[in-house]
Amino acid sequence: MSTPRNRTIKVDYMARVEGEGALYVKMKGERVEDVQLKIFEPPRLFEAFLRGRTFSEAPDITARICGICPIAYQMSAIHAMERALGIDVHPMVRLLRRLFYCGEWIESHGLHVFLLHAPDFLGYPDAIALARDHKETVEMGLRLKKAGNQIVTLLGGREIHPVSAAVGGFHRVPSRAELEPLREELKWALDASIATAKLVSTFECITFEPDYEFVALRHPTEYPLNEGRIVSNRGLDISADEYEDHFQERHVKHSNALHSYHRGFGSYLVGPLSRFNLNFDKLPEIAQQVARDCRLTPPVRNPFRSIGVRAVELVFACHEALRILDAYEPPPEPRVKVRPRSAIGRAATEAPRGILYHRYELDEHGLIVTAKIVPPTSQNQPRIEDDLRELMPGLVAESDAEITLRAEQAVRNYDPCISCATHFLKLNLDRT
Amino acid sequence: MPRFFRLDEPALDGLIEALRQQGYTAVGPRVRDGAVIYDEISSVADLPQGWASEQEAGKYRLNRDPSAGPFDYVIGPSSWKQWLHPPEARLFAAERENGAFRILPNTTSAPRYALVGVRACELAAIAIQDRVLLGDRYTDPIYQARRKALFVVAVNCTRSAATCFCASMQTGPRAVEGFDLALTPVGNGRQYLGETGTDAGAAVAGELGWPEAPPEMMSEAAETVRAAARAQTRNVALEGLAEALTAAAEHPRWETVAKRCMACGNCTLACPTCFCTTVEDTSTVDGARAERWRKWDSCFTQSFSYIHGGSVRTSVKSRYRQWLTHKLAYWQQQFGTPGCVGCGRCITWCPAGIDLTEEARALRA
Amino acid sequence: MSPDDPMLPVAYRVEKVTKETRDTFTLVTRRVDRAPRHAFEPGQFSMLYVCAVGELPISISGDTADKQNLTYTVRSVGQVTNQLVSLGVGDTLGVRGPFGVPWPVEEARGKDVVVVAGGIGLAPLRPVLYHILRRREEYGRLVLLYGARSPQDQLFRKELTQWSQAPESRVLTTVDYGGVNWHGHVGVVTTMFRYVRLRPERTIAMVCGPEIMMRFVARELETRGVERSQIRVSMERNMKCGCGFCGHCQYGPDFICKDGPVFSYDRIQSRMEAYEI
Amino acid sequence: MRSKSQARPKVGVFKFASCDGCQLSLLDAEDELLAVARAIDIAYFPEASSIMKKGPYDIGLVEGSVTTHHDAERIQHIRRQCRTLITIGACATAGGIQALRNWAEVDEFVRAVYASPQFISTLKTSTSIAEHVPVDFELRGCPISKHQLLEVISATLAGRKPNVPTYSVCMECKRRGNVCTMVAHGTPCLGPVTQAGCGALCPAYNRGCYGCFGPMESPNTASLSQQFRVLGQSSGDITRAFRGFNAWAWPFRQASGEGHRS
Ligand SMILES: Cc1cc2nc3c(=O)[nH]c(=O)nc-3n(C[C@H](O)[C@H](O)[C@H](O)COP(=O)(O)OP(=O)(O)OC[C@H]3O[C@@H](n4cnc5c(N)ncnc54)[C@H](O)[C@@H]3O)c2cc1C
Ligand code: SF4
Ligand code: SF4
Ligand code: SF4
Repeated sequence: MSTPRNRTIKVDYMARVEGEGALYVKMKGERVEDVQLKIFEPPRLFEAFLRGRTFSEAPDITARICGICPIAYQMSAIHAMERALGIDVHPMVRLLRRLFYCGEWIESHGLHVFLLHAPDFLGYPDAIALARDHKETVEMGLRLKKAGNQIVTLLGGREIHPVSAAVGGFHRVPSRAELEPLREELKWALDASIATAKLVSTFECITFEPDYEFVALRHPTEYPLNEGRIVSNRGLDISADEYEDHFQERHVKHSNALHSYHRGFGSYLVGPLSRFNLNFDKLPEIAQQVARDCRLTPPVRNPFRSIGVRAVELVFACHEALRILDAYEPPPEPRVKVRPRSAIGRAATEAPRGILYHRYELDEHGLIVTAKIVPPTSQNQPRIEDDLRELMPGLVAESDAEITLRAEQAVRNYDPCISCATHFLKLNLDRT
Repeated sequence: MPRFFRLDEPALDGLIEALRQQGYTAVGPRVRDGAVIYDEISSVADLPQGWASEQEAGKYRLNRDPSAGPFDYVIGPSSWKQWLHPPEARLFAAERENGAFRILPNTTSAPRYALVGVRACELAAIAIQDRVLLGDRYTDPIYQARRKALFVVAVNCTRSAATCFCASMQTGPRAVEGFDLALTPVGNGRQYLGETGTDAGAAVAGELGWPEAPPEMMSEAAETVRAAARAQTRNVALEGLAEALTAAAEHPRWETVAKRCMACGNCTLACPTCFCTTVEDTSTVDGARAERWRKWDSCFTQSFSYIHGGSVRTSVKSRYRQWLTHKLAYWQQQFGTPGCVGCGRCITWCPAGIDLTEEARALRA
Repeated sequence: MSPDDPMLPVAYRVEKVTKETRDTFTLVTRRVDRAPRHAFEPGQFSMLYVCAVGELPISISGDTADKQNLTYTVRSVGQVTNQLVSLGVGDTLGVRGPFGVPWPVEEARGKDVVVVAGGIGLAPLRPVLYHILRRREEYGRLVLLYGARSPQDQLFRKELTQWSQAPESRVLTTVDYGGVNWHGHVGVVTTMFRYVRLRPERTIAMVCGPEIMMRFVARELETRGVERSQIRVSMERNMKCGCGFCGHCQYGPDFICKDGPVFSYDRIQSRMEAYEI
Repeated sequence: MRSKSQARPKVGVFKFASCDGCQLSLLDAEDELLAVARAIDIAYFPEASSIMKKGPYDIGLVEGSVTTHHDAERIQHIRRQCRTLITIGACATAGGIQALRNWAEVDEFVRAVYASPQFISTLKTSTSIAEHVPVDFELRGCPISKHQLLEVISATLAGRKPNVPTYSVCMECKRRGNVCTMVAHGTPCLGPVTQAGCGALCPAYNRGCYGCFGPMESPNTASLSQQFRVLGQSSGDITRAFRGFNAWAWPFRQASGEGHRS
């Protein structure tokens, strides 16, 4: 079935993504007529019911948007609230938050690289099948993922929806001695991340290099996690406060998630590739070296190589976590006192999947008047559709099964979290 | 015959050090999360010097008090039962072997604890648990092993909290038995009168070469402890109590208190004499190994009285009745003493602020 | 730890399984290590452990004269009993005990014995019947009143016939629902008393069944002139240890595991009349 | 314990409105995952595998709440496909945080979030699975505890009733040796009326429990609300406290209303 013709291919359920969605591609010969990343994950209406809740509840409530990256939500919510309430936290609290975030990155990237994405490259339906032939690889992945979870659990009590992060600091901060047991495992994890990068760099990738606008945070001295200006390779350089002046959400009929566009530019890309390309210089030497060894040098444009970039970020996160273990001293108080006031606060942080923006308007009692949340997957959604639009013509000679597989893989390159965007992915390939 | 010594703070440090040298894990009061709890200590510096607690029904606050010596805090939420009758203990493991299974008993030896700062009411509580767990017919090996390996440094109380009523229960504030050594803070809590209770205690005292106590120190100590007793505001009238409560099974007061009681179980778990446990069986996913765990339980839970067909005590009223009647009446028949030592923990640590002394009084009316 | 840890089960192997009714099975078990079986008296119970599933109090239903085996009759009502009755010959279970106060077979010597059982309650009483029938001349009259839900739910049917043929013995059975082929009595067990003439002053009664049935039987016995102290009942409560540590089986001032399960009615009469004790 | 060798139970994992956290708990059991996959046949688990075997299933694990017409139908179908249906997490067992819409005008909610509300089709309420079909076992929590999930799996395989107690968080809190935040700090805590299972996490981290395991077996919310008032909480505070991740669970729903009255 290699001759171009009008045909319809349907894949009802896309697996190994977080949430529920569908993909619809309509082709006429070589021409792609329509691509829709349909998100039919039922809407949960967080921004609506956040109204009337107190500022201090936002981190725990918004965490429930996503079980994969709850810390990202907690962090963005906390930073936005702290901006609104004019709070500065102790440098050690800041450090601890970075450590917390590193834990989530390690867990989330470990999950995606080994359990969700690698099976695509190696031709398995899942990591469990993969484990039958490559037991050590999967075991390494699980242990790496667990190392991230150990950080999160230690700081926050549990892997998912941890309970310690708070506006103003933490409910409870650990002593140095409590953190110490993490060290050995993180040392192992650092080595394992390097091995991971080398391993995934051997995966075969098709050649595909769209002309992306990369958007990520950039911080003067650090690889971005919690803070930074929002920059792009097309010259964007703004603070989080200006985010809504430059980015716009559109509501399209086929999706329960809002689509974001860069005003005047169109679709853009957030996430590991963007962070890596825009902040390569801020990676620790060891991560840069690993990247070079794996022939990953900025700009990396091939989204199928994002698996390698995630592995490099794993190296960074393990290295950063180890650095924090050395530098940490418990702050004098776990958190500073917070006084409510009427104000607006905005913040963006780097979730594993990219920029996560929150804005809150508070009344004088600290109750939320309006809330706005823009998760990374909403931002990437138009870009995913564009990727498919650009990828499909080159695949027209392939079988339906092959096209479907590639299309699915192209979506998985984004590690889309539909729970965030709202959730589940389904592919309907319609060629007429 | 008990012998009496004079100790200062360095001598106390020396005592803790000596016990550690002898291979004991020293456990004593220290401040954590806004309360004085019991945990491992390594020196006097770990003790809650400068802290005093304020306690009321459902309320505890640990406040700075520069005049407070290391033992002026009055008991907090944790009790020694945590160390002797642990909250969770594995009873045994079992391994599958071609269809059959093999029981693997615990092999680790019991920890050796030196408890520092045991109050008179708590000594009474330990003696009560001894009767339950080392009782006539059966002995609990987990408790027994820990109990045997124990060294007890009692400290007589020189302050009482508003929730204390040991005087009326005749269990304190002065420790009379069940300790190896007993200390009474004197001279504003910076000096101690030491008293030996056992040969082991006397041996340690001898080894450390403590000087004999002058007689005026002994009378000062006796007086401060008596003052602590006089300062107690709560009491339970023991006379005829067991009979009165047994007869009060249908008293309307149970309904009243059941409106406030949340059946959360805090009082029973905070209580130093409550001994009830449940067991849980666990197994690995592949079914190759199983374990049986024992955990603190409470007569306030629904499952506690479950038999096939449903729980016997479904109403909170009947559960509260079980607790209070067991403590103050049935216990007497079971073990020859009340099950309550007057430490006041169930009053302070009840999140609804229910006061057992008040309930007992109302039930007699 | 200690070799005489009362919480450690001893492995027994299932030697024989007999289906008594659709949900009740008798398991004959023997010590895996071939050491002598645990000694027991009629009315005592064991804690039976099914590996990885749980542990339960189950009365010993076998004969004290059987020096090799411990026999249990189990009605499947829930998770652990389900697993227990599905054990097959050769499977292992854990046994602790025996625990508890036995039936007063010594005290009953020379007296008339009235045994009243409801449902599975016959199992803990079977050792009493064995005991008496083996020493028939040492006891007075023997009456067994047995109530079951239906004819199919009657336990030990063959033995019921044997027992009824023993000298000076009467066995009366009744069911709640008879069905068309049933020609025996229908009704609660207390209605059977009108068919037996008691000599109350020389009678001792042993009663085991659902609590409500025991309450009515005890009252009935009392109205027929049997002294409270001569009425014994076997109580049931949740049990986790069998040796008075877990506290679950408390029944007023008594621990059913060590002060019972067999109680003299005069001791617990007021508690049996009260609610949620 | 499995005495006779039997086929591995076929398990399906299904998702409704939720954050994915509860099903992720299975993947977060890193040490046990491969053993679990050996012991059960993971036949349908889209988040983790492209293999999607058709039903019927021996066990269905359902995450998420019912919020759309389509989902209300889908759960009927899933129920028919699953011999044992186990719901996991606060969304599935109580409607989740998204059940806060149940107090509001949903159309207004949708308008607040979406520019083109006509594209959105949703029910007025977010409800638990048990409000739609019979459920065999509920595992509480927002998220569930992975230890409890593993216990449910191991217990089911062993033929044991899972050790999932229904008593209060306080039981675990005291066993863990936490200092009661309510008594010692005056911090309101839902622990006394919340079901155990998390290991008394929040009090261990110096904050009050926010009730993510839902109501315990006999929740006396009136008494707790009274205590909250003693601690200086306003009726709005009390309403918010009960209107969390298990807001629509009946005892909490009721208690959150009481907050208004006082
Ligand atoms: C002294 C004594 C002797 C008994 N003798 C027999 C006997 O010979 N034959 C027989 O079939 N049954 C007997 N029983 C009753 C038997 O123990 C219960 O039927 C059994 O515990 C039900 O457990 P399950 O797991 O099957 O039921 P579920 O209803 O599933 O019970 C769940 C759990 O609750 C606990 N539980 C439930 N009922 C009881 C109970 N009555 N006592 C203690 N714990 C309980 C157990 O831990 C049990 O595993 C006796 C009970 C007692 C107290
Ligand atoms: S009061 Fe309750 S928990 Fe305490 S010992 Fe008595 S029965 Fe057990
Ligand atoms: S902190 Fe909360 S959960 Fe813990 S004992 Fe107190 S009331 Fe209970
Ligand atoms: S303490 Fe309460 S809110 Fe916190 S994790 Fe446990 S159940 Fe959830």
